[in-house]
Amino acid sequence: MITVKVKCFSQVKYALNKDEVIFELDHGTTTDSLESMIRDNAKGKLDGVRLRVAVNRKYIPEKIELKDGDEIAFIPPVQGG
Amino acid sequence: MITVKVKCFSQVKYALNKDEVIFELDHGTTTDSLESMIRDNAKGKLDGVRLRVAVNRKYIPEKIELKDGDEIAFIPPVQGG
Amino acid sequence: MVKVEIINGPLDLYLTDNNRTQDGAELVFNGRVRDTEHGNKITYLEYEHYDGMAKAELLQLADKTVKKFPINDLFCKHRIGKVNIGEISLHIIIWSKHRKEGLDAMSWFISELKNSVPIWKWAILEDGSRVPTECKD
Amino acid sequence: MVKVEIINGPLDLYLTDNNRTQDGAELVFNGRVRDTEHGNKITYLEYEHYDGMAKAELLQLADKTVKKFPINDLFCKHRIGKVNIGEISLHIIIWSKHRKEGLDAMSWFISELKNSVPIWKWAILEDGSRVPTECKD
Repeated sequence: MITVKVKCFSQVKYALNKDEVIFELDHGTTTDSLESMIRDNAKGKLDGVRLRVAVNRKYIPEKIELKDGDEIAFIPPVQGG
Repeated sequence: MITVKVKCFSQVKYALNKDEVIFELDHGTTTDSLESMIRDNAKGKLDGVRLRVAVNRKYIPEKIELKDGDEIAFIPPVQGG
Repeated sequence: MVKVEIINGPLDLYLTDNNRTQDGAELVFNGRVRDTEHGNKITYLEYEHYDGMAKAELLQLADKTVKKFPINDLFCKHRIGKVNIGEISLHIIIWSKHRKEGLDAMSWFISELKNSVPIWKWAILEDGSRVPTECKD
Repeated sequence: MVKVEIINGPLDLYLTDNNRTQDGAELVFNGRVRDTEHGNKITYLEYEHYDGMAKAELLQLADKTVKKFPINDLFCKHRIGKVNIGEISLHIIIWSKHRKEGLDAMSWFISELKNSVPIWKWAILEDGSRVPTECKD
């Protein structure tokens, strides 16, 4: 098993009502699967919200396998400015 | 006869070495004819320099007949900024 | 040269610089909090950022901008935390030889910033509720 | 609203304005005298203007700009007379709801200004001579 931390921002934080969530996952779990879990947890509140994935504070364009200790964020549309 | 004043700026001032020139002209003289006189006075120094015409401080796109007391400027390319 | 700052609290603006004898154009953008968001009256905004990622993304974007456009320097400050209506949340200054490249760089930099830098707005509404500004909920 | 000024002497810059709760974008352009003109070193510039026409043209252009673009206000100052290297000769501030229209308006306003407002530059060269800057003579 691996342990990863999901940081929650903006609409993800609002949907889950959490700043971060710790997950214990099987080896080989991908960012895609984790995103599905997050969307399930949000009970529809993230439907239609595009999420980009950041692993260890870098955008990751393709799905990857997670490693123990990774910090993941599912980034809703950003709004700087 | 009419009397008009030509204000000289930038390359026109440099070519004629004058701030302004007073002309006594026949009735019916046009801006075009006056421009030819100015270019003649400049002895080739205004060749290739595009001049726009302002009469009484307004750009005049087409040639017009001058009236007594008019203030004319042949405006070389402007360089504000 | 680039400089980027993420600041919690009011901004000091970068100073106009008369020693720049090579830079004919100095362009400043100030983004200010308006009193409505998507038509709803707000009392103020709170900017949330991804600490550890937002500044790095902003810096990377500034670097990309000075490589992509023939500009000399780009400095940028972005506020986080509470920002009152009328206050500046984003401050950018670009120095370039000519104006065109400065205007193009400014336009591109802001568009990309709004596309990639992990910063979000929470609107504090008149009834006191706190919502992500583009959340339909 | 528009405001235009032709000023002989150093410029005071317009102030950033936090009371503008409708204007999300404040864009400032400062045009500065560089130390070369068409590749020639200069010691300073002198701006000549058509007194009685330059300000009227500038005002008319500012009015046209606020009609053509959805911006709220445009203020502009242009210096005449001697302007030292590094000093600001042209200062413009535009307030608009969003940035895009401000950037577009700024770009258009400056292009038109450089096309129609009767102001000219005389370069004072290192040998003391005074020449219209685009004169081939």
